[in-house]
Amino acid sequence: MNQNTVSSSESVTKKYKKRSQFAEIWRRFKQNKGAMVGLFVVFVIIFIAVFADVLFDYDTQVTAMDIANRMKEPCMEHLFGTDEMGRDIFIRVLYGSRASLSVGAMATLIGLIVGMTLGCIAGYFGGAIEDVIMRATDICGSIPHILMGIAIVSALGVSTMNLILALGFTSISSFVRITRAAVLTVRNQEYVEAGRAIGQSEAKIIFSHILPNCLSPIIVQVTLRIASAIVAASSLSFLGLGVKPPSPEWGALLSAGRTYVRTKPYMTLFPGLAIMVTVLAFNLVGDGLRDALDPKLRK
Amino acid sequence: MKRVLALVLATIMALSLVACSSGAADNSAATQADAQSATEAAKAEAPAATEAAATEAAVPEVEYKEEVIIGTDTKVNSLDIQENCAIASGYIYLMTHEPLVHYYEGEFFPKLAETWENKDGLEYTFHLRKGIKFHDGSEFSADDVLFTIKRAKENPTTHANVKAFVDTIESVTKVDDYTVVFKLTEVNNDFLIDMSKTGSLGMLSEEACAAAEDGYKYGTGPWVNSEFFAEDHITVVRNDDYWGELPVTKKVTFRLIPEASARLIALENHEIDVCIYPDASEYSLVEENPELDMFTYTSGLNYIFYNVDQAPVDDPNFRLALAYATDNQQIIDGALGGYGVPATTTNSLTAVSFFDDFESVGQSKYTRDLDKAKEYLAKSKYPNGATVTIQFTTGQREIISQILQSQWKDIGVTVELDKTDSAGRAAAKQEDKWQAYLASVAYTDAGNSFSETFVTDGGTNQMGWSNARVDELFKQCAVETDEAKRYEMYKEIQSIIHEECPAYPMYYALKAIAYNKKVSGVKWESRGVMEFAYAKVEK
Amino acid sequence: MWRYCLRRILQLIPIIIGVSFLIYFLMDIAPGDIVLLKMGDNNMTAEQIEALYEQYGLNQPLPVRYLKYMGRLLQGDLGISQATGEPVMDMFMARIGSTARLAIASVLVSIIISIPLGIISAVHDGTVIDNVASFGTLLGLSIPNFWLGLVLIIVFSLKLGWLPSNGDDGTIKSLILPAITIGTSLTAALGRTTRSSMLDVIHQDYLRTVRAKGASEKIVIWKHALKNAMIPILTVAGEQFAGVLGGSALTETVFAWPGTGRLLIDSINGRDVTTVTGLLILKTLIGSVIILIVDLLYAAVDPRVRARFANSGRRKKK
Amino acid sequence: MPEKNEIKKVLEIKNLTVRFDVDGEVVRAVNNVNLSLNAGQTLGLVGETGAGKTTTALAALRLVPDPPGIIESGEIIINDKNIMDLPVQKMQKIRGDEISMIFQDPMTSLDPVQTVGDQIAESFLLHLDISRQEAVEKAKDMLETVGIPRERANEYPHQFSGGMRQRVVIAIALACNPSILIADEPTTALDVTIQAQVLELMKDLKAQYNMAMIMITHDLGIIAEVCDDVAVMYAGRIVEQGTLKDVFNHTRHPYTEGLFNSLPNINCRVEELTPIPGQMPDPTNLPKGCAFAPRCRYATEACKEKQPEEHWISDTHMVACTAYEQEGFHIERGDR
Repeated sequence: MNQNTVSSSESVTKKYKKRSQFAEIWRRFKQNKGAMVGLFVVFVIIFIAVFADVLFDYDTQVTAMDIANRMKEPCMEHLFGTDEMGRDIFIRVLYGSRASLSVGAMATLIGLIVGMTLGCIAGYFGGAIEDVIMRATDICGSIPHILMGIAIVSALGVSTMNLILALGFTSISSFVRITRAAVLTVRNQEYVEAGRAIGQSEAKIIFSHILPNCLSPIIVQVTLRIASAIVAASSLSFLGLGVKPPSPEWGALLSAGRTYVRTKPYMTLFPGLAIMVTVLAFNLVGDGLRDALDPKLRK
Repeated sequence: MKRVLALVLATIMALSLVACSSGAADNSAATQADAQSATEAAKAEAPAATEAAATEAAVPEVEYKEEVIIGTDTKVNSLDIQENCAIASGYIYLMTHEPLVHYYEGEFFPKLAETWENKDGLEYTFHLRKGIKFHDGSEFSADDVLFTIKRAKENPTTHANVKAFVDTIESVTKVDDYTVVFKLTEVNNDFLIDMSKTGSLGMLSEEACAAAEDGYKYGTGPWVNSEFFAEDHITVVRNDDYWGELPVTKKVTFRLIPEASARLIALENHEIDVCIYPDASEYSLVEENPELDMFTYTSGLNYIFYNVDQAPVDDPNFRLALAYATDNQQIIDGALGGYGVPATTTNSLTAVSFFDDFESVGQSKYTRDLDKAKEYLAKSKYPNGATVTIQFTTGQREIISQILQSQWKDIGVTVELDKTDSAGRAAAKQEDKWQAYLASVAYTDAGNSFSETFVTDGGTNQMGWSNARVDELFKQCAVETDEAKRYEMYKEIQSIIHEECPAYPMYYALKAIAYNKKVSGVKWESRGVMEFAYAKVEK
Repeated sequence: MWRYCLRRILQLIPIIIGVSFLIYFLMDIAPGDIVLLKMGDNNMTAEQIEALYEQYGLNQPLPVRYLKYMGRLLQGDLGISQATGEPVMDMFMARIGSTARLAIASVLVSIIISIPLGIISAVHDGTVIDNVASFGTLLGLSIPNFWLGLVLIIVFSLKLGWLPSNGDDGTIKSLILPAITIGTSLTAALGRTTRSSMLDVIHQDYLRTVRAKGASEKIVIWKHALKNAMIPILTVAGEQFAGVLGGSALTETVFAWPGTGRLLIDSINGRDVTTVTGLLILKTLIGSVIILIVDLLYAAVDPRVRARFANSGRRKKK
Repeated sequence: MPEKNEIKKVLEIKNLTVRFDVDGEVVRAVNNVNLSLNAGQTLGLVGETGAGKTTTALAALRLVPDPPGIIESGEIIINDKNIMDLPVQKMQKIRGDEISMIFQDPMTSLDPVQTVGDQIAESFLLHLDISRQEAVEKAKDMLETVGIPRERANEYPHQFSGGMRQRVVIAIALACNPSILIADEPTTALDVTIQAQVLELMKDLKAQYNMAMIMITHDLGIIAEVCDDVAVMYAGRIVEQGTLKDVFNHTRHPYTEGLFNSLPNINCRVEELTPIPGQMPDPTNLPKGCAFAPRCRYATEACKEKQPEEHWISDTHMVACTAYEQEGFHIERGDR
């Protein structure tokens, strides 16, 4: 980059120093149209997920069967058609956002909490603890995630909670690695040294100095992980290891409709699209965040 | 209900007739042959078949492909015929191994035994065919029969069904190299049917099994095991030294294609010639395709098994309440796309002992009747309803269990769904931690065959149910020779089971095998045990 | 360099011990076991069951079984499958060819799609073209694999009749659909890496030098920039290759592909502990060796890495 | 240097204005710059970091990164061709062949994954119709020319020291014997001893190849050593321009004066350094009047209101300062 612009953007940053860091990130994020579309979609999906039970009644509209109306093609009454038990696919897909999102989010949360804690400990304390943690991470990371998921769900039994546990467990290793790497880069910065110098406790240093400064790669990882957990959940559903019926989780809908993929393609099309749109949206947001949080990648 | 049943049966018959038209020559020839003149029949069989083929295709000579490819859905784990009773493995065993007696649609035909005699139902003498060689070159003789039964009795991996049967054989003795005598522990009217099961009692070579660990893969059949790759394919090649009629085809490959949709596509795409079990939702695609045909048959009986030791399903009144809250037709429509026959009693549709006219004995059939269901519920230990956990393994049963959940809710019974895999189920059963389980059982046509589910500690008695009267009646049936008297006893058995409802009969699934119209020579069988030994595909 | 390789291989030992123990443990807590499965829905007497447990060596406690297993493993023996009686190594060898071919083809598909898109994205950073190209690489990731597989089969096998719908007949033709199915799900990561790595490189001074020489943009990007951006791309591609080698069970199921992924799933369902553990150990080994090879490939791409290797056997830190 | 009016102009920049659109804001990097360069002439371009020197040079090669850079207006004429109108392919033919550039940091200007020989040879391959082998041979010759043994052609940049690398960069730039060489602070990143060697080399090669050269630097010493003419840039504008003598001995612009004042004077060490107060204005928000006015001790209200115009003191000496509209204005640093 040419030196003029470098110096000018330096002065730009100087000028906007009074703006908060968040506003600056938001400003950069806003410029990424794809990310904005993604964010909008994510908000819509979260909205639907949160208010799903206000919009629809679980017992009468989501899970109640109506054999007389089974396998209806999409029409005005049933926008996405009905499934083999005569349940409205449109309502099930909308309600399914709750199951799918919560599976994705909970799994990621588990990975985040465990992974971040271990990563922090490994990165901050180093030494033998780090070796142990990183070796364990290598072990878990070296088994392909989907296989690990299959093994865990098979071992613990099919249930939504176990699905979340399995997906959460498999995402731990990436959080450990990312957190550790980020902690390593900030560990020896002056402000951390300063904290140590004035005798702050280790916990205080980690929580008030180190973590806030390595959040950005973690935040990006969270959004991407939610997306991949949703896809992974659908994969496990395909193998019969997904959520318990009659929950309308998207992977379960997709998997249930797969025998009708030729005769009733709409049964897989809509849940498939729901997964696709959601995963795309989360990925777009993740990519946008990555760019916005890491200005050195941008001009 | 009856009309539907009749209709379905008619369809099956028609379909199987059409399907068998080309193979009919073999059948009729075989039917004509009686036990005494089996050798002649075998000789006569071949010219009859060629004759039929000649008249069929008088002008252009029909050429056949060297290989027939069959797409299957179930992985066959082992070629050990005593270890496996699944239909999918039966297809292969039927081609490579032969039993002493052959059973087809209600009749017996000689196979490795040319003739046999029965004395007082307890002693059977088989006169073995001479000059027959196993695939490894060893000669078939009485020693091999003795070895086969001994192995089944002693090998720990022998399938429980096989073991249960061989345990009814008290002893096998060799009279000479080609004569053996079986002594039974008790009279068994179904003995010959059991003996005909290739899966269990195809003859193994003592020499081969002693020489190699996988010696069990050598049989005497027209086909020799060639390639075994469980997740991909199992190939058998023609046994050119076969004692009977040689197949036209040189090689048969069973390709495992687990996804039903993909399997049917492979058939439509001419990648395979026969597609085992297309999904019911895609039967219409087969019907619409002018190149394809389908053989449909009713398969095993699908039950809700109740663990009678576990609350709340320990109470017969509670189970009856559930029975009268269930609508079988809805299950068939919802989970099977209508391709099934509602079950009314706990027996095979085609069994001689079938009985479902419960009104005649002062009972009523299970039909959805919420008032009656609530009556029974009120009589039960759980008048305010309860929670029942339904355990199941496969995809289709996932829908069934949801339908049951929906139906039973109407009488205040809550259903928890417990999806598991077969290992999980095995563990639950072992630890007795389950309440209701969805499964199917396939019975033979023999009158006693459903006993294995209902006698105390029977092979498929998952329920832990035990009824002294039923045990007694089954025992009597096995020895009773008067057909009418036997039927009366079967009636009583089914009526007792109906009253107690330890297992609720839901439906007989209508299964299908789709195939290219160029395929001929398959022996379609109404229980689903198809024989592909003489399958051939026109070029 | 040999010392470096040796060191990396030695580092695998604790990982393999860990992996095998984890799997042994998981399979142990899984409900049911091979004996109960063999019994199926039938009843057996306690003696029969006991005999079976003894036959499979399952009557011993977990630590004993595990130590015995490890003892055999030390002698290079992966054991014999409890489900089929075949040596695990033989079962693996019979299937790895198909899996490896599929993995190579999938990563190739991923590379063919994502590297050009990633480059276009980077070159047009921040523009609509960037958005569209990034979107393109994300698309494959968002479509559940098995669904895409089924749709591809319907379109290309059934409707168009161009390609076989299933199985591995050893031809390229039979590879295409499964490779696309897996490959498209890999494009997101590879495209993203290509883009950011190219962005790092694209504003470097040396590209300006090349432009000042009078080179066209094509030369600047494809000859100079891409080669410099290659290391992270190689890393991700290598990881993806190792990953697909390790597990593409879903696609293998849809396409009836006779690979190791399906064997592994079947073995998990069949509670075949020896096979599951053996397969995962082999996968871990192969995956690590591939990543090691990729590391060594850096040297081929970047003379600076080469110099570092030549200078010392010290551990390379990225 | 004596005036030679008839000498051919190899480069002429007229009314060049370049801006950068960064994050929705406009950075005015180069404003209305006029420059011309005769064959064989060396022009020094002086100014602080961020004054627009490099952008001007890049514009001459049409290498201003776009986006975000936009050449708003202006003509650039190289050897009688207006390159602003040329299609991209034609422009690529000119780069490296007629006009070359040496960049500031030799550590980053070479492709780390290609041998230096290949990088020089690439220049030949791009502009001459010769085989690869010939190009490699010529590249080795070129290495010798810049004082590097030819055997080292197969080595990679990381095996060279900074000074050596800059020699390689010079070899690349001079490979096709361009008529114009732009050297953007070629010695800033080097050790002082190496600086002298590299400068010496450049001077020699310039004579040998008879090129015109623009030497971009903020080091007035280098200007004095190698340049015939000098242009002083401030905030994207040329504020003073003339022969070396004009600018050094007859300084007119307050900014130029400031530059000289901030240099330590070895002859008069008692004199205190007088740095220019303040900082260069934000290029996204240039003042309405003279950009230097806020820091200029001579500034009047008029300076802040009005863009300065060019005042020609002689045929060669130009100053852009409003103050000279007043009769008798002069800055402190008088003629020397």
